Amino acid sequence: MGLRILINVARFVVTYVVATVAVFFFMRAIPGDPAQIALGVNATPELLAKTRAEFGTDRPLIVQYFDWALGLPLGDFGTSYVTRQDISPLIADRVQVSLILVIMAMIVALAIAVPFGTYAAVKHRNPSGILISGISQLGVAIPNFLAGILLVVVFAVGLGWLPANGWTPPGADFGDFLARVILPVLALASVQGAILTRYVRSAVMEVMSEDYLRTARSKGLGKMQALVKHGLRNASIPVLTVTSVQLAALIIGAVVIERVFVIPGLGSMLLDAVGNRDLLTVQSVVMVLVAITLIINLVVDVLYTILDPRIRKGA
Amino acid sequence: MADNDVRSSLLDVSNLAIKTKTRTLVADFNLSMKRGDRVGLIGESGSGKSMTASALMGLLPEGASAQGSIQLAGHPGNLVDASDKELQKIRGKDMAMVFQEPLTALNPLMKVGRQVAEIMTTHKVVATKAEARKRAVELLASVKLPDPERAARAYPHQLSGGQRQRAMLAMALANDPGLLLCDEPTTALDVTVQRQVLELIQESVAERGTGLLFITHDLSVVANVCDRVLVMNNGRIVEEGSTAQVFSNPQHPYTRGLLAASDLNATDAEGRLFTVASAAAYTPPTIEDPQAQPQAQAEAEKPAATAAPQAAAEGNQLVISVKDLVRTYPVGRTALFGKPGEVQALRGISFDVAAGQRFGVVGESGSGKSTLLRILAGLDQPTSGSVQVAGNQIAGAKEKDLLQLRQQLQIVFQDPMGSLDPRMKVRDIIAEPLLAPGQKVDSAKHRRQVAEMLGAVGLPAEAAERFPHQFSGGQRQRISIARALVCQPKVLVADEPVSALDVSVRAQVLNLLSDLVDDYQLTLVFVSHDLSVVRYICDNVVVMNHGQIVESGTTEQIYGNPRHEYTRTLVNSSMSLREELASR
Amino acid sequence: MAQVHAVAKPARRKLSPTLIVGGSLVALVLLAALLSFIWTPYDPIQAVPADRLQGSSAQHLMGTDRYGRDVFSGVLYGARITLLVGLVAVGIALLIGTPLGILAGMRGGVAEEVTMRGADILLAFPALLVAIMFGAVFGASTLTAMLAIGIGSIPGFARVARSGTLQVMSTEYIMAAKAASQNGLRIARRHVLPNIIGMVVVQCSVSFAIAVLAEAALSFLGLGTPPPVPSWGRMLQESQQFLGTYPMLAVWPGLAIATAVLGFTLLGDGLRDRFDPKLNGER
Amino acid sequence: AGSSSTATQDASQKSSVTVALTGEPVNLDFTTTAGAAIPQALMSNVYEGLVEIDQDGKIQPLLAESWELGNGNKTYTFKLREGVTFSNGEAFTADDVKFSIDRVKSDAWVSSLKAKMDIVDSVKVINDTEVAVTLKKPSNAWLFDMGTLVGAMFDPSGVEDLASTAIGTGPYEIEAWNRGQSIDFATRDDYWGQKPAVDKATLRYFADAVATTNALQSGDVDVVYNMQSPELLSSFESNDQFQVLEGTSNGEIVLSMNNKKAPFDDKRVRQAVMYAIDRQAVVDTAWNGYGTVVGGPVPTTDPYYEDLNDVYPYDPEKAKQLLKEAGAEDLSITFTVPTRPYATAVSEIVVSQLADVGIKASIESAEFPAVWLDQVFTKKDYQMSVVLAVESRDVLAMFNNPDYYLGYDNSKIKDIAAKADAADEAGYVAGMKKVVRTIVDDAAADTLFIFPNIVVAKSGVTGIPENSVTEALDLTGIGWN
Ligand SMILES: Nc1ncnc2c1ncn2[C@@H]1O[C@H](COP(=O)(O)OP(=O)(O)OP(=O)(O)O)[C@@H](O)[C@H]1O
Ligand SMILES: Nc1ncnc2c1ncn2[C@@H]1O[C@H](COP(=O)(O)OP(=O)(O)OP(=O)(O)O)[C@@H](O)[C@H]1O
Ligand SMILES: [Mg+2]
Ligand SMILES: [Mg+2]
Repeated sequence: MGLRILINVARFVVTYVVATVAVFFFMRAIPGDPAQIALGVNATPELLAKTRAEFGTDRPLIVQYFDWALGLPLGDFGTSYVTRQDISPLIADRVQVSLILVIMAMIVALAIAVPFGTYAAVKHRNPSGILISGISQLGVAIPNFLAGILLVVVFAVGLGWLPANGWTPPGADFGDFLARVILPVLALASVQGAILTRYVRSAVMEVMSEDYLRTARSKGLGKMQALVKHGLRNASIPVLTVTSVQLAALIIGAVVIERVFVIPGLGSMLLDAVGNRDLLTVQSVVMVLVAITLIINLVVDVLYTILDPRIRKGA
Repeated sequence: MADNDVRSSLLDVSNLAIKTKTRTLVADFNLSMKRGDRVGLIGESGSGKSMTASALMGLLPEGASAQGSIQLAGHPGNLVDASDKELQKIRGKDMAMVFQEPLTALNPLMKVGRQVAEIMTTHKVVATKAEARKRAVELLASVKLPDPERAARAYPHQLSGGQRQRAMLAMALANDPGLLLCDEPTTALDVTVQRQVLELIQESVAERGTGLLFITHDLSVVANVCDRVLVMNNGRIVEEGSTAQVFSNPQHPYTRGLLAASDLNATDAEGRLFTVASAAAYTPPTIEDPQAQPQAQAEAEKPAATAAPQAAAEGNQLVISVKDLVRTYPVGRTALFGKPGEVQALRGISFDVAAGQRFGVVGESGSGKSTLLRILAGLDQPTSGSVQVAGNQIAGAKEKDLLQLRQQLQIVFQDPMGSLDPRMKVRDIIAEPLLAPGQKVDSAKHRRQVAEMLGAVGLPAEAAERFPHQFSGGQRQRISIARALVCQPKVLVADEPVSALDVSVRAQVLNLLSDLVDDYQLTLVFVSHDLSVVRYICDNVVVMNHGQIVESGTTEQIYGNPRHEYTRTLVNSSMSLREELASR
Repeated sequence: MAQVHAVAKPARRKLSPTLIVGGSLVALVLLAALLSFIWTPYDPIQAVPADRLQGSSAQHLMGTDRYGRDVFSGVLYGARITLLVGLVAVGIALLIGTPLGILAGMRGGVAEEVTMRGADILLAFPALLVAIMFGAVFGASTLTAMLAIGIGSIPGFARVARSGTLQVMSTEYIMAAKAASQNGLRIARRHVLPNIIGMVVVQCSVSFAIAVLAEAALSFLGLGTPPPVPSWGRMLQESQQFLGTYPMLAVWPGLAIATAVLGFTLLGDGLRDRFDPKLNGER
Repeated sequence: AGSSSTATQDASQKSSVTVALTGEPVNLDFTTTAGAAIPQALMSNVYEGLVEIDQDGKIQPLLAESWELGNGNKTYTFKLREGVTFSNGEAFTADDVKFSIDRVKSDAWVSSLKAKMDIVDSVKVINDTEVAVTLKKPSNAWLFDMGTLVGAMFDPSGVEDLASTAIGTGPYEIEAWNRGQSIDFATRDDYWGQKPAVDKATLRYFADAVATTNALQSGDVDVVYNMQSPELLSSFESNDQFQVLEGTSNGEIVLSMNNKKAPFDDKRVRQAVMYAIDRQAVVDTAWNGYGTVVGGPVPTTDPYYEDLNDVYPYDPEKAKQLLKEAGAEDLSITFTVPTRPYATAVSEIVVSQLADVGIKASIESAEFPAVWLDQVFTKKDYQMSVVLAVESRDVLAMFNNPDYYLGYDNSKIKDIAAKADAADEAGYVAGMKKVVRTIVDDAAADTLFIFPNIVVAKSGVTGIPENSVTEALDLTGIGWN
């Protein structure tokens, strides 16, 4: 198990380094000179030169790369050309927001998906089970921003129950935080919940046909008892895989919801930075996103080993 | 069971029928059992044995439903109509079941001890969880698991197949059920382990006066375990009676066929195994005269197959010559770093096979038989040692050097379905060896060759246009053999070619193989864990254990007079119908 | 199994309702896209100020938008964009991911490690992220959206192809083929590909659904097909401001997206059931 | 939010106001960073100049009580207000004026707008409250510019970290800046002038107009300023809980034609476009009728404004004829449209009107600002574009520079403009009118309309600056009745 983690960490590092190279040199292909953009209209050549020197964009690319990449692991992302401020604390704020939003959404989604998916699997021949899988099929087909817009129209603009948008950190005013986080979390969770419901359903159906469930029933356990005691943990393994993939995709995928709900998360930071051609910020946000994805994979791998004793054998 | 009368009635099944929407799977099933009865239920694959057992447990798969009546002692009313709630109280307490696949039948994520304890806590026969755990360890000890404490703490994958099956048995016996159902509990096990598990079942059942319903397709096992037999065919009981009576004097042709085909010690007038078709001429074993007659019969008929190669072996050159063959596999992922473990599949093997020999390789699961075959076929490279096949050195050979070898050596595999590409037509499958690089494609000639081979293995010519899934298991294995022989190899290696087949089909395939080896003058290397099969078809045998050859010699020497300790256990563990009946 | 001839032939099995519904929805979208090449009721780009914001009528089945453009024409044309994006994206992922996956599955060792790490890296760059970066570098366009979604879908194909290949490679018929002196390429073509094609087709369908959603999200963010070419995502985005007054403007593109995604997911599910070897047997 | 929180909101309504905007500042330093968002938030609220521009576009005294013009109209002598302090406690003196103006001319300022101070020759401190600024030549524009961001007064000890700290003499100081969300302003107790009506003002930033009105409707904000989606107004206009104000701004929606590139290097083709476009229809369709059609590149609040609509009335026939004369029938052009709501809205209708006279314009979208700035503005690689020119009094900046992206040949207006700037008030106005007329006659660009400053607010909010005359959004007067 130790070796397995070690290997994964090594993979993490290699993947990450390759990603920094890819991202850095890709971003250099951006048309438009950051100095020009920072200065805006009527920038004079002298001013441009001066600003380039200030940004360090007049140095060779390779120097710029190492300057940036070596700072990353230390949490030093450099100073933005556009905001002229240290990027790290800004990203830290955004990461917090994104993680809170996405993790809450995932928890809610799982809270929807596990019971409903299980129910739909157990009752897969009953109308109620078919109804649930039908609804989840529909849910999957709805873009989450559409869900977000509809939620705002109904609950904020129409009924006035909740604020339409905005973000309050939980530390500042927890009540307000909750009020504001409900709709975006619901928007994300409803669609994610539908996706996960499908996976839970098929995982549970798969498990239901396993021999050990029959064994459990032959011991005198009821259908549900057997499923809960023996099936769910087994079913959780494929569901965990999907959840981790979804979670990673959601951190950037939430950008659409961040836009709809005016939430200062990583996604909107990235979009704004792209709009401002804030190269360093773009690169850094991308690398943070990549790191989060890789960390999720790492954590999930550890979870697998905890969940599944067979993995230690290297299955 | 406060009932002291051991012989009181236990189970009464009458007119049990199992149906799906479209089919009747089991019909007219009647069974009456007393306490302590040991009843065998035999029949071929798909005859409805498992369905019947499931119906008794009230665990029929979705889509299948039961009718009729099932009465279990101590429970008023018909179990067929009982609600799941009522059945829950019975399952695992008054009636327990052991399933065939010991790995998949246990929850892979739960420690074995807990799984055993669960059956007790579920029925609240113990007060506390701690006590259940303690009892679980005792039970594991009672099924003779070495180090039961450790076994209780282990996950299923950390136990061997036999150990897992013992754990299953411990579980089933935990609450002293009146009725124990065993559905092919030893099919997945090695012969030595099978013997142990069977003995254990018998012991435990006898000790507790438990009624046993034992399902199997292996007649010798039934002869070993049961005192009464039901023979099932196509969902119906075709014959019923005491074991001795049914096996020595079968009334129904199906029973006779089954007996004939599973008896590898008996051959017909032409020295071939009996098949269902030729069973009429078969003389069932008799209890009065167990040894002499059949044994003699087998000895008498065999020379037809054995004499010739024996003679050939002396003058002919060696076709296969293996020296100090070692193969080790790294285990765990081939990681970036870290010291991977090793499995020594072959630990220095040497043997020779002369042209025309029928060379058997026996040994238990994991002893390295398949690995050896793969190397012989040039599909795998030895770690060290030398392997000469038909004049080709395999060790260290390049892919193109092996082309020559592959024309001379072909393989037949165990799984008749898995060894045929499901998306290819039979014609393309059989013609595949003809398409080897360097050979020119002549489709008309190929067509002819394929048709010829189909004829040789007894399949109609139109079979060429069909897909593998449109054939039965035995037919599929014929296709496999046709493919192996189409390019007229010198050597045919077969890896458990009949292990996945029903007894009736097994006999046909073995006969076919035997005929073709003669017709095409092949050298045969035949791998099996089933001693009786090897004994029938081979003239020379090596016995493998843990990657080593522990003994080698002619079939007669090995079976008649095993010298090595392991060979002896192997020979003693394997069951033959006649011996089992004799030893009753 | 001996005497029981396998009667269950995949080709003869009845079409499942999932497959029928999914197939019909996809056909509907396909039809709309094809139709848009030969005919739309109005020019989907031409603004007609006099006809702004009309409700559904005989002239304008789905009404008109703020510029007086016919929404129905836009929806038809949008189907073309959606399918184009999906087709190219899935095509890219299919053509790159599948061979890589097969290679990884057949070769193992270094090839596998490299391919799978590559997939890992790509996996850390979801389509949306790639699209945002592409949008930044090359400007937002249909092409960048297709490329981004395509690149984002590669790992999925590589993984499916690899696991399918591993399964196939462990079968005895591959052993038999090797014993029959078939070389790697031949085995890949004759045995591996035909046997994993089902899984790959399912993956295509699933990826298509994902591509439709991704395209909508990108257009919503202004990173997809630029105006004035109608795209469902952007129609939805533009209709946001009319939700209070002309909600139907949002309903139509929303419905179109849902139809396409639902169609492709159902189709994928149906195909999966059909290709699933477990279900192909006796049951 | 339940009823209890609504109640507390009512109580706090008297003392605070939240204004919704789109487009957040990237930092707080307009001396080095371009863009309208920073001065919008900071000018008038945190920073003040010697003069300010009122709602009608007139110059009014602010930190200078009065000034005199001497030395052949070249020297302004300002008399400064007394008792003014910066928010860091430092007193505002003539030294600060010299410091601030000199700083604009120094390297510290990298904004292109610093050019507006090029005309300053010297700044002399006479005493603590008097300062004399001498120009190189007389200029009408300069004093106006002093009311914009280049005229902002800084304290020498308050410029260390302009990107995140703003220290000025204005009524507010920044209490908190929640990046990605809002800037909170708190009223200064020691402000020299009339204290704002509220203790706290917040600018909240949104991604688009829909989000701002959603926030207004759910009670999160009190005012939506410079609303970018007039389509959303209908539900507010009919609701008496809200008020809708339509002010004017100094932004012109300019349909730019590359005067140096075919086909628009031909005056007749440009004129044809002027005739082909029904500007009122553009406003009606693209911006729901909000906005003023003026016919020239001058907002109504500028002193030299006049209605020039009759120069090129909507006349598609004339347009076709001109195109024929120019030999440019069946013209196909590329229309590079920045990704802004107004631009996309306008482009769709412009394209269809051009089509009516036989000009086939295909839209090519350019991400704004990055791509548009690079491609259109800097590289001048375009044929037709449309953009909102927001700077105040920018006619000359746009047209009196042949290197500007419009590429207008300024030989005809150069001298008139120079003379006007040096003349007295009346001469300035007359001269500039002449300049503007020349530009319009030459069809240098089509000013489609003057961008409206649309404000939606809760009905109780008062004192909202309706017109957006400079970059600043002056929060000082906003309060509750
Ligand atoms: N879930 C099911 N639904 C419908 N039919 C089934 C189901 N499972 C098995 N069958 C069918 O029921 C018949 C009897 O199957 P059963 O499993 O009882 O045979 P068996 O005698 O136990 O064979 P084996 O020796 O292979 O285990 C077969 O024809 C099989 O195809
Ligand atoms: N590719 C492989 N990688 C690692 N270990 C292997 C591999 N193939 C076989 N082994 C190991 O080598 C040993 C011998 O395996 P082999 O398949 O030759 O046994 P076998 O005698 O054919 O057994 P069975 O009767 O179960 O087929 C076993 O311990 C097996 O686990
Ligand atoms: Mg069975
Ligand atoms: Mg083997």
